Amino acid sequence: MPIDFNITIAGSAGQGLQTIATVLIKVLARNGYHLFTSQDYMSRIRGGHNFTNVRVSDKPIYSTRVSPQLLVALDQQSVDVHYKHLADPAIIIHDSDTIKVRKSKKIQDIAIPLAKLSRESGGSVYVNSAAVGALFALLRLDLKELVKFLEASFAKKSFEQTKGNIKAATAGYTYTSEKYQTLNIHIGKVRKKNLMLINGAEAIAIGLIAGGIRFISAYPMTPSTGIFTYITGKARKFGIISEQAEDEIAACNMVLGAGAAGVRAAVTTSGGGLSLMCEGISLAGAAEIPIVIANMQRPGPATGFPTRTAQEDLDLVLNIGHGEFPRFIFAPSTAEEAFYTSIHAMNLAEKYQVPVFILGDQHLVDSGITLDKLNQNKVKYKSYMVKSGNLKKPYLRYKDTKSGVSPLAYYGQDKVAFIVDSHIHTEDGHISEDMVVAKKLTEKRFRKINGMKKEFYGPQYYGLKNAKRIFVSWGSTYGAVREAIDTLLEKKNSVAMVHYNKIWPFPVEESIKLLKSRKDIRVVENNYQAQFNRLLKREIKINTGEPILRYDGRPFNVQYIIEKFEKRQK
Amino acid sequence: MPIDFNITIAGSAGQGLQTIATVLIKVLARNGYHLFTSQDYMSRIRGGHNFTNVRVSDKPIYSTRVSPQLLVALDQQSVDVHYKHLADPAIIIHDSDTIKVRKSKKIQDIAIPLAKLSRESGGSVYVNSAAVGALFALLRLDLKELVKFLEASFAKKSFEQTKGNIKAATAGYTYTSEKYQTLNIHIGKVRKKNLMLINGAEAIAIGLIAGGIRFISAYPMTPSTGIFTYITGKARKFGIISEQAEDEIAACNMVLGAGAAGVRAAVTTSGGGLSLMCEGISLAGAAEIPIVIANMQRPGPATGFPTRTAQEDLDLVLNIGHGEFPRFIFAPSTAEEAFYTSIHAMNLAEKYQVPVFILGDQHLVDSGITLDKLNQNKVKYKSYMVKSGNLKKPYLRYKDTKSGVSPLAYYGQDKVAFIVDSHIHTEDGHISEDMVVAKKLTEKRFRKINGMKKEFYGPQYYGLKNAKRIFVSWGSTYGAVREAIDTLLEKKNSVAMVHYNKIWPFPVEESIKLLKSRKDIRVVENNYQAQFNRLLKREIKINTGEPILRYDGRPFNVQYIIEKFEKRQK
Amino acid sequence: MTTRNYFHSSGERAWCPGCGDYSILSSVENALMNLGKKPHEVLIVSGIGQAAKLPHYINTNGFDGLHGRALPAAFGAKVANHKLMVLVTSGDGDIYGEGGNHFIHAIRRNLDITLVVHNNQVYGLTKGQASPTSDLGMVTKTQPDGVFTIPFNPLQIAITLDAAFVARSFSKEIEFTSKLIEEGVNTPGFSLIDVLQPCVSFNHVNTCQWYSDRVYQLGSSYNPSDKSKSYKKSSEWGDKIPIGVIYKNSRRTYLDNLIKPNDLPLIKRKTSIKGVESLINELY
Amino acid sequence: MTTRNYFHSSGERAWCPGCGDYSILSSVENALMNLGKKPHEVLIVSGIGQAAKLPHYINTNGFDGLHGRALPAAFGAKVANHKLMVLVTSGDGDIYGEGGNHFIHAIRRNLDITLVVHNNQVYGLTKGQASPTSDLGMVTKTQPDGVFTIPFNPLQIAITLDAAFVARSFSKEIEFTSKLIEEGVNTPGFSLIDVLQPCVSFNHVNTCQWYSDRVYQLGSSYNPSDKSKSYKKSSEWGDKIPIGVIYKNSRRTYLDNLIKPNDLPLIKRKTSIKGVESLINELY
Ligand SMILES: Cc1ncc(C[n+]2csc(CCOP(=O)(O)OP(=O)(O)O)c2C)c(N)n1
Ligand SMILES: Cc1ncc(C[n+]2csc(CCOP(=O)(O)OP(=O)(O)O)c2C)c(N)n1
Ligand code: SF4
Ligand code: SF4
Ligand SMILES: [Mg+2]
Ligand SMILES: [Mg+2]
Repeated sequence: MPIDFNITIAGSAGQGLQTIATVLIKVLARNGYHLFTSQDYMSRIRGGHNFTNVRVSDKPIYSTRVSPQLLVALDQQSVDVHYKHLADPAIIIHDSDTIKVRKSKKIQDIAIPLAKLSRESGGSVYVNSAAVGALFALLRLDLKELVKFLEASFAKKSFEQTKGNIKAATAGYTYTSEKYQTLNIHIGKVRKKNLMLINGAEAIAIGLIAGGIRFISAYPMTPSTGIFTYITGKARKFGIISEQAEDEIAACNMVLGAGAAGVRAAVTTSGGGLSLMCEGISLAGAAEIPIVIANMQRPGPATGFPTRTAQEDLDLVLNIGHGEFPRFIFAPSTAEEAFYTSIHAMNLAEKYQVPVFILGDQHLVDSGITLDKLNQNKVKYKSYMVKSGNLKKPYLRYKDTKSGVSPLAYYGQDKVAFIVDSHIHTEDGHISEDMVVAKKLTEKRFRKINGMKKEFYGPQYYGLKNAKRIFVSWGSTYGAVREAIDTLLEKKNSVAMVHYNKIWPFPVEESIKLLKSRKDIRVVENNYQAQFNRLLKREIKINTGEPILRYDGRPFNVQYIIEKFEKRQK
Repeated sequence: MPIDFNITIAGSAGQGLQTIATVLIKVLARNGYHLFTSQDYMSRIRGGHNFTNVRVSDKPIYSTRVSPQLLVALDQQSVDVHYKHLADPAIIIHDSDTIKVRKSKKIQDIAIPLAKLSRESGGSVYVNSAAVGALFALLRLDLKELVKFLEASFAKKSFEQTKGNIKAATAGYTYTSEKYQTLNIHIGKVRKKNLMLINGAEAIAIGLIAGGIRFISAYPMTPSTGIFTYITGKARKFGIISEQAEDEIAACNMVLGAGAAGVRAAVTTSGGGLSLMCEGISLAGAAEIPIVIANMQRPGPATGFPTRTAQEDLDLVLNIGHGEFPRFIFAPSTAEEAFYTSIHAMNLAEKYQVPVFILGDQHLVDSGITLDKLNQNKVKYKSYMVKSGNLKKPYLRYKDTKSGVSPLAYYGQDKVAFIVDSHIHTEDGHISEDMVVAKKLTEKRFRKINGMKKEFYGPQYYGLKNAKRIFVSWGSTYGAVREAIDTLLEKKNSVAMVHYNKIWPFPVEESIKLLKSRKDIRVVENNYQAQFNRLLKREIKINTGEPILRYDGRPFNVQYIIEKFEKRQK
Repeated sequence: MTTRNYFHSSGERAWCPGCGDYSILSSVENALMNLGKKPHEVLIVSGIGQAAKLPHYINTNGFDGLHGRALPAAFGAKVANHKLMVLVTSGDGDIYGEGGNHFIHAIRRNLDITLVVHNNQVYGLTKGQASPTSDLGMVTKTQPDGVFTIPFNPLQIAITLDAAFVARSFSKEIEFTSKLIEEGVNTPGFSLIDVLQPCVSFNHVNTCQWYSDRVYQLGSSYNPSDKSKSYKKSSEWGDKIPIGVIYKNSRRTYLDNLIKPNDLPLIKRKTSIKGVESLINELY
Repeated sequence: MTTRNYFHSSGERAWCPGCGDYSILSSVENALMNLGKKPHEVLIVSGIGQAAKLPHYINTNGFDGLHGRALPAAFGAKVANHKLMVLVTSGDGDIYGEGGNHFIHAIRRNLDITLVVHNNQVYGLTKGQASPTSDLGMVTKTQPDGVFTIPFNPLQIAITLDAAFVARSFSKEIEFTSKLIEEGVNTPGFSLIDVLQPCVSFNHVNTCQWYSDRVYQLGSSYNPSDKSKSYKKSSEWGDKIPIGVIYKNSRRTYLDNLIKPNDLPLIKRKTSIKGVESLINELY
């Protein structure tokens, strides 16, 4: 029987949910379980209600499910919020003294004196460790692995703390395995295999590093900060310089300065920060400076929902920056793809000397998937700068070439000096007021589009060949749509999906091939205005059905899509 | 015979071209001539090459022509640059000592010792006045009117200066009328009538004042500064406060603060400054604060061509601001319309509590037209705030109404306190993390679109009914396209134009009515990407022919359009 | 303290238990009561951050705008309705980092508003990155080698820019902070009150204890109107940190130049149709 | 002065005759010659404005970016290639107005770059609006009642923020300005040279004569390393305006914390595939 087990770990911020989730995830992945993990948290540091979802399977999975079979509830609120969503049957692990669970036939109530066990282990802060011990006992996971992990992850903390955590975990484990000896909720057996677990933030960060990033600047903004923090943590080791800027305008212009000087550089941000980079991105267009902008979307406008997910900035990245210039936009579907896309983005920014957007979102950034490996040979770092010693003189920074791309050198290369400029300029970068110069310059820049269009990347077809109904999706909705297709196919529906990772330049011909003749197309996206749907109609002039939208800050899931689909069937 | 006389006044910055043009224009308008004036200047304060064009007619005119019949050349460069464009026959007024004119059959060379006359009048700085004297003599205009004007306009300068200017003007007049007694280039007679001359900057500024502006903030940026300067100059008198901000972000947020507090307020800017307001505009969307953004376009990206014209920011204003929210976009065709649009913009921003864009450009701002009058009764100031004493309690700043529009009060009105907020919020403006609240809030905001669509404004049809060929245009290209239609109609072509002043919400039904059945549509616009063409295709799914584009920083003119048109005919 | 503070609003606060923000909120509430204001007469403007949530937790008018942009918004609102008492409450990252340019130029303008900065020397809401006021050496996830950019001294900058009123407080000293806010509000022109505020979740260097051990109140012998002494005093940091009014002056405020005391606020003014007609007539 | 200055570039300058910018350009050319630099070893970064056109009129590397954003761009370029000598030349509006936040934070970082501000106390290119340094009372089209916002004193702010080198000059004093630029370049860390510059077209208050009548060179008895004296000296404005090195210190520069003298510049560094492999392995 295929494994599909869904665990929710819930509590308030500051209760240590993250530790429980991390150890559970690590151990499961190391044992060969495929996982999909996702996060739901509030814009606060303590209190409120947060939860992590860990879905477990024996084959690769791509999305979250709404009904957990197991709930670890660290406070009463967690029981109250999730109770009605629980699967039948389901289990709740909770503190026996402080949390009450309403009796129900479908619920198996695992009440453990977590607080007591914590106190007995040296303090009140080990409740989460006691809970993870209980969880391991119930899932028949190895206590030794748990202890090993706790040892490693608390290595930098005091001995006291490490000891307390291990003691509480062991106590939770022992108590639970004794009391619930007979309860069998073994999640199923998989072939033992070491899988890696990666989330979108790590994937983009490692991808940017593999893509040769030398300088990064950012201003903290949820949900993009994780990418910046990751690279900063590795900066020394990789000879990267990372600078937290005073604001996003500085971050963007620092990166442009670095890019003009000849190194690969990127900024990370989210909506509001992206808005502040609008002028800087226009400068990248004018001065033809390579730059990668990793924009991780959250719902807007303005402050919106700081810790939630959305796909609302598509129209903005398509059009950001006053004036006209070409750009690339990629929207990775999964963490795996985000890794390759990020390397690709670094290469393309330099190859075409244009801004390249990596358009992710909170759902992508905070969701983890298990993988066998990441292959650096799939998308390789490649330099597109003039080789030292090869600079033709006089060097024209904005040489009007057939491809529209001018040879790219760094300041002082081969003893040559040149200027990078933001005006209408001549080929050597100096200000011009000439109308012919202006016309030619614009045409040169846009000639790059010919090459850019060929940097092929999707769209991807999945599902029944010649399916009657097509779902069109882009970016991080991939997983939910893909699994909805699987489910619908099982129910004998004639469906398939066309998924976009490369958004701009729009893959017109490929889209026409895949979509033009289709009668029943429904675009799925995380926004109100159906922005991609609108783009699709503009670019290939097709009729689409009522789009399937979600704009409440939450990611799609299979159930949501199928409900909307079935509603329309009637 | 209809009058159509075209004068170019050229020289370098700092030579006083503006004075010549202004007096000429004023006197002609006061005598009942219809004018169209336009400016071509460089991004520098002294030197370079600038010129003003004054086209004279006996009926309303809307655009400039490229071939002047009369050139006032204040330096050699002016002769060199304009020589090949001169009409046949044409006249050049210039200094006899310093400027050489190549002999030609078509050119009548009016060489006047301008510098000498200036020196004899008290100094070397009166050359421009000597030239305008010469010009008045040739055109058989009244010296008395010239003197009167000079007296008035130098009123604030020293007596010395005023005297010198008048003396030089008189000398130029006398010298020329004596020497060129027989030359008759009388421009034609019109019925004497006092016409006003207004340019786009004045029109928008006066419109905003008539629309009840109380606060304006801006950061200087060509070509928008004239609007800001105008209002600032009148601020005291009208009880307005005007503040030059430290940057555009501050300007925008100051206006939002003022808007939230209950006064009508606007910012003026151009491309780069608009980019910096991206986040602020998103805040206007989130917090539903009325704001008018007058963005005067110039070619980009980045610094681009600071003093030239373009229509490149359409895509940006359509999509500016992260997240999703409704907005209005108006692109006035002429200075006359700009006046009414600006009043309308002020009203609508308050009525719907959304950002309203007035999208002009350098061509609109710097071009003058003659009019009989401006009628304040045509678009009236109207308040949409809750009347004092009428506030229903509890007051909900974001009340979820049928129309999507919540009652608008000012802070403290009827002793009520409330909060204006940038997050997803409840009806009373407080932060929420609830998904249902988010969904409802977005839907409420977008419900406004229903009302907004009905605020009807164009498109406008001009030309042959049921014409075979349709030109589609928007904003300041109106004049050139309209006169191109006139010319083509004279040549018996079956043509008409559909012109857009209201861009967003897009007038879908009206457009379908006017355009859907047309086979031959060509969009005319001042950009490379044919942005409006793209929008049109997205909104009403029609096929359009190759657009007629110009992206060299210069405005369209009749000749340019007809050439492109005829090229395609073949 | 009065018995019932009608500025107090019920409801949850999304702050950590033990956060210094609670005390600052109390100080603001008290100050408003002591000033004899009514909720509708007061506007509190903020940016984004933990501190910036304050307007949601108090019963006054509020404007919770963009990160870093509280000061220009406050400017617009105050100018629109100068009868409002305008307070800005926001964080160190918000005001000195993202909003640094507005901080400078707002002081130069000297509009009559009062700025209360919750200075926890860290970016709280985004999880503990260094802020402009973080001490040298503080290690965070984005400053793994420790902060090596020299800390921003807001008091010294404000004094240099001739702010009308410059003070420092410590959140734990609720009454003292209230009094400073009252005095700031009562001083015409731009008032800055930088309040040291423990962030129990992310600032493990400048803890409540750390501040308590160091702060001392400026005595009555200290004269805040001598600019060069104030400048010197404001540089004290380390073993001893002065709190109290550090600098005071009485230069013309922004609106002194534009509005007479009895003038109608902008929100009550109307444009005359005749006036517009005169503008049109100038074009002939 | 050397006979042929190979930094000198021919071609038209879009500046008004008589503008102080010409002299500043000469000073920069001379300084670079005297420093023994080659054109390709130098990068000049600017924003937008009359002053900011300078990189187009000199034979070095250039980056002419956005209004107000020269400092962050210079930061990025210098960090990317610390072997470049990086100079920023821009206007008072650019650096202290639009770019004010970067000015503050760039000084705090103390990266080894030299900033030359063409301070004409006005927005030149946009036709004469007041800038942050305009004197009180100056009447312009956007300040018809005269400037009433207190002028920004860049020197005093830079001193307060502990800039490594703070100087003022007057454009007419070409040699003197050159020397200051040289000294600024030779001082490790962030150097500011604020150069008073007549704008003949728009600043009719602070004319060349006005400056000439007032500036005086600081004598050798003046000690620029006493911060409080420097602070006081920098406040002098009016009848007497000091020019010369006003303040100097020698704190650690930004890159001292990150790069050893013999380290490869970022532009020469490569990422190892093995290194990336190790990151991937951490995920198991
Ligand atoms: C333009 C923009 N950039 C970044 C953010 C993310 N952000 C929210 S709060 C914050 C820092 C807040 O720090 P501070 O002002 O010191 O407040 P605290 O949370 O410490 O009280 C940041 C960076 C944002 N909301 N908007
Ligand atoms: C974002 C942006 N805002 C405004 C402008 C318009 N602008 C160009 S130069 C300038 C002022 C320049 O003043 P300053 O820096 O003092 O230089 P100066 O011309 O006086 O040398 C302004 C406001 C711009 N180019 N970009
Ligand atoms: S993170 Fe720090 S500043 Fe924010 S609420 Fe918690 S303790 Fe207060
Ligand atoms: S306007 Fe002023 S600053 Fe600009 S070039 Fe002319 S004199 Fe120089
Ligand atoms: Mg803080
Ligand atoms: Mg200047």
